[in-house]
Amino acid sequence: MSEAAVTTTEGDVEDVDSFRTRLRSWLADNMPPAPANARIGVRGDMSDEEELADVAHTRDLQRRLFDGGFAGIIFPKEYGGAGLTNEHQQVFNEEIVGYDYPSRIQVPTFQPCATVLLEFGTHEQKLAHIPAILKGQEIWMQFLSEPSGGSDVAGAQTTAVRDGEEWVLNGSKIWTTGAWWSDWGLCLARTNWEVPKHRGLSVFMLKIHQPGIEVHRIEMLNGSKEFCQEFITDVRIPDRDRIGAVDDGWTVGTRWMFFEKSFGISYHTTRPAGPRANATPGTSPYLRAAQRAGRLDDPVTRDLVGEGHALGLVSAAANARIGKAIATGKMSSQGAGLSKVLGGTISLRLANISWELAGAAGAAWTDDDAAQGSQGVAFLTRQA
Amino acid sequence: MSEAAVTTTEGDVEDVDSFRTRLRSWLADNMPPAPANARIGVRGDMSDEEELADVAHTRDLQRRLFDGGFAGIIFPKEYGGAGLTNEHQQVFNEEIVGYDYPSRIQVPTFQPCATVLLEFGTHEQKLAHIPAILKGQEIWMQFLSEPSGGSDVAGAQTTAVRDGEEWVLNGSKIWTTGAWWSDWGLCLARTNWEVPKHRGLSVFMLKIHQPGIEVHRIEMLNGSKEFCQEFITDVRIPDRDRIGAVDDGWTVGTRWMFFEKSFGISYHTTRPAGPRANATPGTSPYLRAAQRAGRLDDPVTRDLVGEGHALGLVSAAANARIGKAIATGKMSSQGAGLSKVLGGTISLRLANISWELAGAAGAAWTDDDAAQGSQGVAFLTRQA
Amino acid sequence: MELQLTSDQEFFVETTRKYLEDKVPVQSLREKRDDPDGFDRPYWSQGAELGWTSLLVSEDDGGGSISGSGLADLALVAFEFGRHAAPGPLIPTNVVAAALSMWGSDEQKAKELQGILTGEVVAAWALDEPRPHDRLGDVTLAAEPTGGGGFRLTGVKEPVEAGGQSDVFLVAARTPDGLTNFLVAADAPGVTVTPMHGLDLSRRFAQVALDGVELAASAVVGQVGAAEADNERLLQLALAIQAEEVVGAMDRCLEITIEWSFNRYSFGRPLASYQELKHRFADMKAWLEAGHAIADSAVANVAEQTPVAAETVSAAKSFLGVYGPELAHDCVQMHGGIGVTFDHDLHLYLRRIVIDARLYGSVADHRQRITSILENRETARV
Amino acid sequence: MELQLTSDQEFFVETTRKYLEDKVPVQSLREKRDDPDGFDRPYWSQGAELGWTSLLVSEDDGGGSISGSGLADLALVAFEFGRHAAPGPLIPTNVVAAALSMWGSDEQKAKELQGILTGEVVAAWALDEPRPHDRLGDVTLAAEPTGGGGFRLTGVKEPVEAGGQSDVFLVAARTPDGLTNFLVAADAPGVTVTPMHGLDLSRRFAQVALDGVELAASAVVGQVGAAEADNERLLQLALAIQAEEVVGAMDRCLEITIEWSFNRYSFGRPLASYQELKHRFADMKAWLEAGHAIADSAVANVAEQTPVAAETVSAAKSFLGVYGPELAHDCVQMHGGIGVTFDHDLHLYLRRIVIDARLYGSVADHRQRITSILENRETARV
Repeated sequence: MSEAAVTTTEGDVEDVDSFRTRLRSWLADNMPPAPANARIGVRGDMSDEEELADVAHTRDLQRRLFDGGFAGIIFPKEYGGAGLTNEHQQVFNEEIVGYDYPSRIQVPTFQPCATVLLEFGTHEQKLAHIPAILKGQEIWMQFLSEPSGGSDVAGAQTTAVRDGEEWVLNGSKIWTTGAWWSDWGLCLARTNWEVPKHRGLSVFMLKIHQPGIEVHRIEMLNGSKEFCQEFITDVRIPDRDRIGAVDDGWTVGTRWMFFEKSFGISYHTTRPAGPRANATPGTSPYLRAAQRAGRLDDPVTRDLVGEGHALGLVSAAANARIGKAIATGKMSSQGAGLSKVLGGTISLRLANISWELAGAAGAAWTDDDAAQGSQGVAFLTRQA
Repeated sequence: MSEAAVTTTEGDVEDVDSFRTRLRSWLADNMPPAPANARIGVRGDMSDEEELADVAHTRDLQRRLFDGGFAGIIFPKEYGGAGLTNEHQQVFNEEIVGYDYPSRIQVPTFQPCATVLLEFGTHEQKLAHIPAILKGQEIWMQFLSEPSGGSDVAGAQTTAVRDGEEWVLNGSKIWTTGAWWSDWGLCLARTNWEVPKHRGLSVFMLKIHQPGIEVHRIEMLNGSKEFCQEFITDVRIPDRDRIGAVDDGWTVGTRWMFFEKSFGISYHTTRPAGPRANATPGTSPYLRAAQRAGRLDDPVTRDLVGEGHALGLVSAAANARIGKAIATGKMSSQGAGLSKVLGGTISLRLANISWELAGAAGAAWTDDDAAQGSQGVAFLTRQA
Repeated sequence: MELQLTSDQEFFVETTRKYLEDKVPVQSLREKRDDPDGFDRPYWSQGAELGWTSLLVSEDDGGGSISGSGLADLALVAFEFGRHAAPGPLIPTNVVAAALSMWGSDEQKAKELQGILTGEVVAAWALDEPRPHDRLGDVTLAAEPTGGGGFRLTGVKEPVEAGGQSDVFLVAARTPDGLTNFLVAADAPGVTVTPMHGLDLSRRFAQVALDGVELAASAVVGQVGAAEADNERLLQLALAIQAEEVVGAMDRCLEITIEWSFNRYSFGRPLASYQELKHRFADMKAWLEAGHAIADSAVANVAEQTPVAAETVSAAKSFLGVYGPELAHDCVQMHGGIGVTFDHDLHLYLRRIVIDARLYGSVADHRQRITSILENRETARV
Repeated sequence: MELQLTSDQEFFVETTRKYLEDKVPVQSLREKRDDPDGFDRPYWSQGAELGWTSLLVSEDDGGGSISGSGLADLALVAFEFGRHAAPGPLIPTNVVAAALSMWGSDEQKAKELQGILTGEVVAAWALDEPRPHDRLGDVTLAAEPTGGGGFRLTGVKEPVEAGGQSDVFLVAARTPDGLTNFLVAADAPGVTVTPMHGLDLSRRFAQVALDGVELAASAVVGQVGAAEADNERLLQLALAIQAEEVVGAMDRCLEITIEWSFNRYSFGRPLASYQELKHRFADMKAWLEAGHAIADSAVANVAEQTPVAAETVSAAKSFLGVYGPELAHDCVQMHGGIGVTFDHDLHLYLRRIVIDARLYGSVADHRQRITSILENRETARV
């Protein structure tokens, strides 16, 4: 047994090496290769039909993993997971490189929604939802931000009023990505106005498509309509769909937001492993951008290409390190915040670099220069 | 009369055009040309003997201006000034370009010390010191910061205890530039411990070289010993050397610190006017640095040279604009803070550019590369 | 904030401001997103009546200034254009007007220039070319002599602002005798105008392709071979106007954001602590004032044609190309999610600032240009 | 913070740490500012006994690792060197040791390498040259064949770390058959060593001038003409070790500053609000962790000679070359005036970080090197 396995839980856990062998052969037989031009973060370019087809494809990929026994590597077996360790998920992350995988279901369905459910849900709640999530049947969203709230989620004004064994919800949530094609929402609501704001909140599970919930798609400045606002009017849900104690929603919320920050280092999600483990190094989008702009002969451009590639390597290495430090207890869970701070700094710089590399065609472009144009549009939403 | 003169005080003020003519001819006859390699901000490189000679030279230049009637352009005539307007000082700033001038006496002697004296001093106090300052006989320093204080000057712990018509001072001040070659200090001291800290301060004028004041020169990491710390032990000064009311030092201090921030836009000081007014544009230190490093063929280097020069132009234009906006009442006196914020951002970037341009010789250098080496040393004190 | 306007200038600015608020309120810009032109002709010709196109034209040619410096007056219009993210070919039409007034033939002045002054003619400046010739000042479009002083032009210009809305183009081309400017009618045989995509909601860009366009000698603007120096002058004018427009847009961005942030703060829903707000706004105000200062300095130096005009416009361009987008992005970011929605006003200014950062050379182009200017000066001294 | 050390490694690091604290406490560094050597030989040979010079040497040659990866072990020493701003030629001597172990002749191994292992011999790597040949990898020093396999070397190397304190140099030179490495004794006729000025208080640099230095064939290290590839390997080793040293210095800077700031805060004399402190420290911690991550990644990739080793060391170099000085400067700035006094410790780390940012290529050199690596890879694929 390798040294790494020493830190796993006791019991008859499959050896990571044999897991790798089994997984490698299963992937080769069952999973399609990664699409040639993976659309990364530009879902706004899809038509609604393409988007819905992609969601269906995601569900299908997740179902394949489930049927192969590879969905939810570290989720408990009793809820449909594989019941394995972080090390196994790491192996999965390494082996999935080059294959298609259900990327859009990782966040926020697995992290933070399913993780919140695992930590705070009752046995019945977990049985009702975790297997469905792992089968790709339920895609979850966060009903967290509110129009008036800014970053102060504890100031939630969406109310849940008790009526016997039911709760009646009213209010509005905003910035839910893709609520229009999702199934369930994790919803933070105010259940008590008489106490300080952090002490009057509760968390509920909410079916998105039901009478009383109107989903409005917000148009972003880049034309994307991915984000939604929901108007919730007299929606009644059973008390069994409450997560955690009444008025104790902030306890759940604190962990929820921690999980949200941790997506880059979580083992509850699948992230194809970075360049280190990637035996054949990939090409660089910055190099391609410089080639498209015909500027590879310009040292200033070459400087930017190198900086972009370096920051990508730094980012991958940092997330791996911070993840490992938290997993091994060398760093407190606050370390997740560092990952976010760094990610913010780096992604900002990378957005600037991409825009620089796009040249004048990043401002006005012909059909031939659509790639540069999309960098210009992306730059407009740098902060988003 | 030009439109600008409309805003001057009434009375028989000399027309700015005739002032310019008179000044131009006087300067040609009386002032030496600007030294070829003006030492800007690298006084740490001088030996003590050179430094003292330079101080004497400064006093001499100031005396020449006084004798010619051009010292303290906007200072009242009754205290030895020329009694003219901001417009006249602006003309002076434009005409002095190309001549040597007493640069080191401008800050902090004129601004903030003399300005504080003008605003808060009694007639007798002004008579005693302003003419001496304008003649180059008194060089003033700020006794403001304390070793324990950080940026919280209101927390001053240097005490002044009343004893009849005298005050007894004890404590320590720090970061006074060149106290070892200066004459007087403007000193903030605590006169009351029974009240909130801002309400127990008073301001005094303090002769630096006297028994009971020990001036210690602090060695900075770049080897400079320009900054001093003073240890004040049982120093007795007469009550007539108090500025402002007892315990009302914060009123004085607030303006004092405002004046300190305003040095870049003040008309109480002389600042040779920027590139706009400068008919023959100067060469760029960044270009010279790139030439020295043999890197003018490198576009990355050319980018840095251009950035450095541009920031210099921006900085000069911004200070001129902010100064004018405050002078004409378009901007509140808070605008001086903007000048400081901008100066901080720009000087930081310029320090980085200089260091970049120095290349490897900015880290280790031969005698031939001393200029690059000094850029390396300067970079170490970037924040100072 | 404008310093020291004369009362005539105050009146002039106020008229333009009211006109823009009335004719092109921000909501109308969103509605015109898919409009192929972005503005309509009556809007432009009424603007011309207000003086938008006459300020760089000499009095003899029917133009004139408000204050004595037409460029300073135009700078005030440009600032308001920025503050309103206003549509209309302000820069290209004024550049062409200036060129015709300075170097145009009597015929060109009588026809095209008069049309520009009344607003009946919209003119575009076709200087830039597509990659790999998209570096500042890189012109390859060929002008082949056809005898009798005529030329045949072949090549592509892009991006041309208002290229699809213009009646006439000022085209820079290479003749055997050097760079030369030509006036080319949009409907001349061999001219193909293709709309481009762009970031701005209200401004349009086009590719203008010239395929053996036959021109008479009368189409030449200025001297054959003189356009290198002429275009430097035009570039300086364009950059000075553009700098003021960017500063106007920055000014409005910051105004919106300060108002919004302190409102949220007073209603107890702050996105940031008061201290943090204060710090960030101090930074942004400093960038804005510095930007306004260098833009005004560019205007003054270009107007007076001082020896530092060239480096000052490039300093403005390179400073605003960095701090303009930074300020606008910071404003968006301080708004939280609402700032990136299409229905919000902020992105109209962000778009204007970002696109301006890319027209007439990049930040890097202008920094390197400054270095060349310094180098040439040094060489000239030796 | 080090992740996942074996207990042998823990012990090894702890020994080095105690030794450094004992022999070269920070006060001693200030005292040695004018010492021509910066360190003394007993200090170094005792360090060699602790294993400082044997980790990149194979077991057959008398070296060996603690954990199986000698470079990973050396990385731990380098980190401690950074945390203590420790003197001593850690990088150059280890680079020469690695070269001799990998490619040295039996004679070179028996003599110079054994001396390095015991600490009796100090070796320097003479790779870089003065401007205009100060670009990464630009070597012009000439090696002219003299018959019988011998060479005559003429040229200048600078900066050479520990050049004035070394017994032997590994010199890269151009022969007619390509780049070749030579071992040159410091006291060989024709060698002139001139001390340079430098930012570091405890490390010394020199110019090494070779004026017709006659070498026998036995002075060649590795194959004639093979040094292009060999030096790429050595450069990667040097950069990996250097990255860890920089991270160690950053770690100590931040530690000092956090302690100091919160002390001041609790004593009611803060230089910044609690909120501001928290934000700034979060940024700095993020840079530090990212720096440590990419440094460790560089070490791992270089140790395993993976296909991404070259770009990973350059990524580390270019990241740390920016964020190292930024972090150190921020730490100084948070201290207020006291941070820039000579008596404070902070500048010892600042110096180390700043000087390391300039050795073995600049940030720009390494960014452009990455681009070349990407480009070559792309070409190789086509």
